[in-house]
Order: sequence, then structure tokens, then C-alpha cells
Amino acid sequence: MIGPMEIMIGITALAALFSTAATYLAITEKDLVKAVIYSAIQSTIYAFIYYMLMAPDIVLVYIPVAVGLYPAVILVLIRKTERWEKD
Amino acid sequence: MIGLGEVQLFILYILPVFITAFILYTIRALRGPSISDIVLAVDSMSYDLAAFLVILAIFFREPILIGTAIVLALWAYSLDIYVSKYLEKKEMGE
Amino acid sequence: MDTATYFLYILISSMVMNLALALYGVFYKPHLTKKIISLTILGDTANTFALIIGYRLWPGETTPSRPPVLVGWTHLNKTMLQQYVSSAVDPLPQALVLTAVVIGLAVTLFLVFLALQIYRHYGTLDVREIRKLRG
Amino acid sequence: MIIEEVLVWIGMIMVGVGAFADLVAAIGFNRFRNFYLRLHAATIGAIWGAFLPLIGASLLATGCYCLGEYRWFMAGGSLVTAILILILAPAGSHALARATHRAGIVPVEPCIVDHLDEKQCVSGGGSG
Repeated sequence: MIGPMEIMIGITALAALFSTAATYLAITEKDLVKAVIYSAIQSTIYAFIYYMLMAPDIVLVYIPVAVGLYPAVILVLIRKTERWEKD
Repeated sequence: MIGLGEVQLFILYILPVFITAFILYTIRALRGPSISDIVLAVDSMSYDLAAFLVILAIFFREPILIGTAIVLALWAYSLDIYVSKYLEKKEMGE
Repeated sequence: MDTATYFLYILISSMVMNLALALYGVFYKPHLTKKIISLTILGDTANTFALIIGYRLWPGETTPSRPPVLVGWTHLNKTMLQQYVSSAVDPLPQALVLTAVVIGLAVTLFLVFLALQIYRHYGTLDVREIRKLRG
Repeated sequence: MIIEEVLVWIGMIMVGVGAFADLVAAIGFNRFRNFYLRLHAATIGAIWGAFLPLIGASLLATGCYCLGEYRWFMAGGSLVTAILILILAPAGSHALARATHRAGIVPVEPCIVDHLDEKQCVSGGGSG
């Protein structure tokens, strides 16, 4: 039986599957700048999951921290150190 | 007179189009060959996700859920600017 | 099994996979920047588990569960309050997560500047080479 | 009472057109083969896919009495988001394209002349 509740939780589960793919690419990427941006994709999908779990105040705090500030800070770190991860 | 039931039914019918679009955006964002492709895809995906969040707030009938869309749009733009400044080989403060 | 429960199991399984991948990144990746990125993913996944604990399924067939923010309190009567309490999600894990996100930001900033000082002192960020250089 | 119904109909049509434009932009993201070609798809996705349904959602929330007393708050929030996206999306795309061309990480493939940097111009790049 598929109603509106099943559709909404199904969308959340689909977003969670894509977040797993983004996490896998972020962990196994050699280029660290690409890894940071894959982490930003994962953060966007997590913000959508928080929205669907009915937590709008968490979304309001989580988006500036995880989409805005984490990539900025880690890009400053990569700029000042090294970009490629050696095998 | 159009009630809430018709609007909710319309949003349920329009939902698979949005879901297909987001799946295609995420595929391009995950297999983009260069950094610019990934950032452009996640940027467009964030703007469309903001519109989708507003439509879902109308579906859920919750006015407190509106404020998340404006935050998402603003900080996706800031991600653009950070990566552009990194690619132009400048320091972050200039 | 119910369909909604099945989808919830898919959601929780994906979160467990994310947790395993982030732990693999923290333990086995030799580069310090990759360790910091994995640590942020680990913290976010733990926060998501706390939110899934506080979630509640929809009380009716077409009435969704509501966020724990009381809107429209100027003309409030008892039946509205009863309906609100019977359909709102748990606010306590959301308050805890709200603190944990900000503390995670502070910890990540501290680790980033620690890594920067390590690079200035040793000239590399690879853990194996730092261990070699110590003796 | 007729004006609210007209507002709800216009809003629903705008949301439908926005969803269709979203699908077109997503297909374009997967079909184009170069970064500078994908910028066109990004334009469609930002203006027709995000600005238009937000304006439509604002009109829909204004006209629908069933949303309760706080429908003006919902309409104002979506209107402000729409205007911000209209300002910010072209600025972000332009900054990203400029940075990409200066860094030179993507070759300009279907190219006839490039006045900014002649070395990036790949001539004879097929039928673009």
C-alpha cells in the first residue's frame, strides 16, 4: 500500500543511498579538492534528509556549517599545504 | 473553490519529475570529469532543491519550513565563490 | 512487513554504511586532510542517528508529523494543543544535535590549525613519513 | 473569491513549468560533453527551474485560504528566495566560468576564436 507517507519516506531512503555513493567517492578520491567537494554534496543530501525528518532548526544550523564553512576551511588548509594524496 | 486536497494531489503528481531531475543532477555531480563540472552541478542542484523545499513546505502545510530554502541558496553561492577563488590561485582573503 | 518500515530500514542501512566508510577513512587513510574530512562525515552520521531516534511516523494517513515548533500560539485552545502534541516529533534529540554541530565545527577548526602547524614543522602531512621523521 | 482561484491556477501552472524545466536542465547536464556547454543547462536550471516555481509557490500560497493564517509568511519567504536566486545564480556561474578559463583546466573544444587565451582553443572540435 503506497500512500503519501510511504512516498515521503521513500524519497528520504533514496537520498540516503546517494549520500552513501558520495561518501564512498569522498573517501577514495586522491585529489583532495575533489574530496572536499564530494563532501559538500554529501552535506547537501544530509540537509535534505534532516528536512524530511522534520528538523528545520537543525537545517538552519547545519547548512552554513557543513556546506559553507567546512569547504572554506579545508580549502585554506589545502592551499597552504599540499593538494595530492600520495599512494 | 480549490481546496488543499487538490493542491496536495497536484504536488504528488508533479513529484516524480522533480525526483528524476535530482537523480540526473546527482549522477552528473558524482561523475563529473573536472572540478568545475562538479561545482556547477551541485550549485544548480542546490537552487532547484530550494524550490523543491518550498513546494514540500506547501505540501506539509508548515510555515516554519520555509526559512531553510533561503539559507540553502545563499550558502551554495558562497561555495561557488570559494572554489572560484581557489581555482584562480589567490589567497582566501584577497 | 510494512512499506514505511522497509524504507526506514533502507535509510538506517545507508547510514550504517556511511559510518563504516567514515571509520575506514579515519583509521586507514594516511593523509591528515583526508582524516579530517572523514571525521566530519563521521560526526554528521552520528547526528543523523540521533535524529532518526526522535522521528515519529505519520499519525494519520494524510496528516504529516510536524516539526517541534509551536506556530500560531496567539489563539490556542485545548484541542489544538492536543492535536499538536499527538503529531509533533521529539524535540530533545534536535536540541542535542544543535549543540553537537557547533562543537564539531570548533573541533574541526582546531584540528585544521594543528595540521597546519604539523606541516610547518615537518614539511609533510603523510602520517607514515611523520612517524619516520620522529626518531 | 474568483481572484484567489485564479492565483492558485497560475501558481500551479508555474510550478508545473518549473518542474518540466528542471527535467530539461538535468537531461542537458548529462547530454552536453563540455563544461562551457553545460553552462547553458545551468542557466535553464537556475532561472526557469528555480526562479519560476518559487514565484508560482508565492502566488499559490497567497491565494490558498486552506493554508491558514500564516500563508502571507510563506508567500513572502518564497518571494525573497526567488529574488535572491535571480541575483545570485548568474553571478556564481560567471565567477566559476571565469576562474575555470583562467586556470585552464578545461580546453575550449568547439572553438573558432578565443580572444582571451589562444593556447586553449582546440580547433576543429567537431560539430558542437
